[in-house]
Amino acid sequence: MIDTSAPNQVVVDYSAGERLTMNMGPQHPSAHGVFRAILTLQGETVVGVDAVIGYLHRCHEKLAETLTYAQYPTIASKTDYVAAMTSEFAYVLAAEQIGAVEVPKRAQYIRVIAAELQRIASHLLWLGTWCMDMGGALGGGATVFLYCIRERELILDLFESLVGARLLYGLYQVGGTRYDLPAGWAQQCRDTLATVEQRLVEYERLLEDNPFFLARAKGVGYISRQLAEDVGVSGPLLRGSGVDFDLRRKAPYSSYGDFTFAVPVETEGDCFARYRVRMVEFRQSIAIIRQALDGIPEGPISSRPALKSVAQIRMPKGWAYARVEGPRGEVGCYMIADGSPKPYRMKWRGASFSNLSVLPHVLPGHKVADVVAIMGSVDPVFGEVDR
Amino acid sequence: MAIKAPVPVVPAPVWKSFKDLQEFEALRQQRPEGDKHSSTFEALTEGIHRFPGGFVVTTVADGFLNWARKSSVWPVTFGLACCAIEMMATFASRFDVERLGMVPWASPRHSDLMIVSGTVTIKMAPMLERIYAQMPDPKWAVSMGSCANSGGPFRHGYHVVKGVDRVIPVDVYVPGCPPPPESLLNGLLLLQDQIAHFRRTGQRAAPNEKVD
Amino acid sequence: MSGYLPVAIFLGFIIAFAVVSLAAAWLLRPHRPAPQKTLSYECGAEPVGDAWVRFPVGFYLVALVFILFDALAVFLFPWALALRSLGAWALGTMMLFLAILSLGWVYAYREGILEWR
Amino acid sequence: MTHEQAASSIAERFPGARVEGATPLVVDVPVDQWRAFAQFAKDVLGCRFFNFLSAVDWKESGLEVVAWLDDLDDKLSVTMKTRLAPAPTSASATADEEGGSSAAPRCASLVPVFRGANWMERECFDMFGIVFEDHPDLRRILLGDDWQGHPLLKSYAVDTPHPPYR
Repeated sequence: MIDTSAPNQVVVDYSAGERLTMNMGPQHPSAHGVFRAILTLQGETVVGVDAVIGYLHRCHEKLAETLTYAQYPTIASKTDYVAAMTSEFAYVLAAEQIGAVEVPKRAQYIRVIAAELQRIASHLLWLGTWCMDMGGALGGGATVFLYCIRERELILDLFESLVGARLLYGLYQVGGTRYDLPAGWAQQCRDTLATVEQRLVEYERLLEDNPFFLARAKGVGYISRQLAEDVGVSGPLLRGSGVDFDLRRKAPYSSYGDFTFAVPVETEGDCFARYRVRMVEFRQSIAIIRQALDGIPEGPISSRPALKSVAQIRMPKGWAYARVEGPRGEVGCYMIADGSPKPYRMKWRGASFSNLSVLPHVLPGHKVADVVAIMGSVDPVFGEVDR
Repeated sequence: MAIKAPVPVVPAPVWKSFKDLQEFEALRQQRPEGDKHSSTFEALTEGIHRFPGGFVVTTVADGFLNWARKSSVWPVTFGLACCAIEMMATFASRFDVERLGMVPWASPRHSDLMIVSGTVTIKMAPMLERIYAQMPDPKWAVSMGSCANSGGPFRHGYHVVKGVDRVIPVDVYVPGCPPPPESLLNGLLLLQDQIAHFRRTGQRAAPNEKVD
Repeated sequence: MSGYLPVAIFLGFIIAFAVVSLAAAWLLRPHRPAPQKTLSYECGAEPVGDAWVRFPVGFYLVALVFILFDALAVFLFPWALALRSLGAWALGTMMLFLAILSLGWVYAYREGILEWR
Repeated sequence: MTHEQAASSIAERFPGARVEGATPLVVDVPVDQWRAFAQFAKDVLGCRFFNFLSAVDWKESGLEVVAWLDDLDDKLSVTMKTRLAPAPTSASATADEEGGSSAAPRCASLVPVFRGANWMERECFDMFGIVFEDHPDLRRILLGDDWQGHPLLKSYAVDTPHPPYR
């Protein structure tokens, strides 16, 4: 292999040229947001990666200490803005664990439906942007991107009729949900799920026997099981490397135990394995939503009175760590409350932060084109990375 | 095989060169006037305009040029945060911007418009300034989302710039958090009106005064 | 000589197209040079390191193989157009020419220039 | 390995550590045994999954470093906590920034045990000013390299101006 620790002076043998340092910078079509990787290239092969993040550091944890329990959930949805529901879920769950707030059954079912719909929408966006990264800009290989965004619009219509917003919602609040399912929403949801399920088969036929896609996905970006656990990678990346760990199964929260669903596990650990895991997760989420829609009980949607004042919710002294299985992995909210309407300290455990920290261990040795494919399969969202 | 990542040489921050905020504000207030035509073209139009009845020629020429510029404004894909996802939804097939002649382009070298979609942080501000500077000249900027307009929900954060107009001159502000694609399209149509109303010497149209 | 008139007209059009479009651009574009504008674009960041680097020799070899077969293609075009009038004899000579060049191809393949290290 | 076995093996191997709690096994580890306990948790207790590492500023009673380890196969998760010196008041913190002054709270780095701790510890240094000994390259990860002060300390105001963009 290339001896990379050697000092940078030119070794005059014509097989290896000098090293070129290149910025895969904050404004890059396939950087999935503001991520800067200073790549040291040996010809086409990546030799060294220095990831520079923090371009979207919006002081979430400091703002959490100045915003009350009623104000912060809408800001919380801006950490992982592609899966806004699961970010709010973690914050609200942590607050409820501290205050031992009981959440009515109907609210738990609505939360599960919203979180799983959000997982489908987030995976659709992942599939679209990943195939656009590998296929060329909007001029070239954007077919899968345009298909996926078309499906995603259907789901965003569902959210718009449920919550009124398309991307960032305020559905979750301490004690339950803020809105109830409108009339006819369940039927609209079932039709959308049927459409998405039928379209998924089209995507798989489109991609899985496409030699270019296979050449760029199979055997690229191998994450071993030890590296995955050592770095704290979670979600589809972990399940793609052969670890059967899904928080919805291992530590069921918000009545996930009532639903039967399979947890997909692949062992190859490369980009294609993660792709397979996410495609199976599509179908499992559809199954969960259907079971939730069938079994949703009647009843109140929140155990606390409607919000009248901002500082209405007070949490007793204590700490809690709530873990939610987001589309990208384990979204955790470690919260310490001190009896005032504002948390004393709130730490976001972003799934993308740990997933991204595996890149400097995985990228060296790959071609520059593979860096793009691996970034897409890791699917980072930079609101969560930089918090 | 442990690979040691190279320690990057960090360039000196650009903002050390300003004495204080007022000096920076003063610099930012100067709008680049007359940046829409070259001097030779203006000398030519001046000559034609002074001709009796020459104004017909110049206004028609201006109308034609503005029509051409207006109907092919290429935005550079500059997605920062949540608004970038809504911007991608606007670029996609349902709320297609390509009907307006806008091809989302990756590099600032070929684009005329920068849609700043997302929160501008202090670490990102010099990068944003450099990309805006690297765009060829008749260029416009749309500030999308309340984070870009004024810092938005993160206005009181220590690392957030209170609005992108502290970094680059902005033409159209699109409110919303995130603004739905319809309101971004409305903002882009407003921009096209602004481009269409350039007067003969290419001055930017006077911004409409605040009514509320 | 008359046979060359269309060629001359076509050449005129080519030059006219180039000159007119460049002149229009020069006339209409505003000229506002800025130091930052000429900075080399590296995704918004300050360019790190310099680009004048001795690239690995693989790039050069692939370029060489391309030129080899590009020259081959240049000879094929006129030959293909005039093949009917030249008859079987031209076919034989071109096959010989192709055989010699395919030796170059076999050498490049065996040397592994095409597998991208 | 169940909680009781884990608690007992911790108690006899680390007398100085105080153990409480059941679902997350909360262990208060003295500072000097920080890395040793992490190694012990990884090898003996089987907690190979490095969940996260963070810090809490308890004002006068010092900075507290929190690490959360998981055993993915069975439901054992360990929360390691240790208490460091309180953060230096902002006056002395800006005295010398890089490399960490003597006043800055120090803690052993977990990078030799868990590679995932690299970025998390850089973030703790960035936000709290905790210096992690023999960390491969301890520099700011989220803020610019020329940023003064450590934002998540309680002494740092939320909207501290940063000319000229503020």
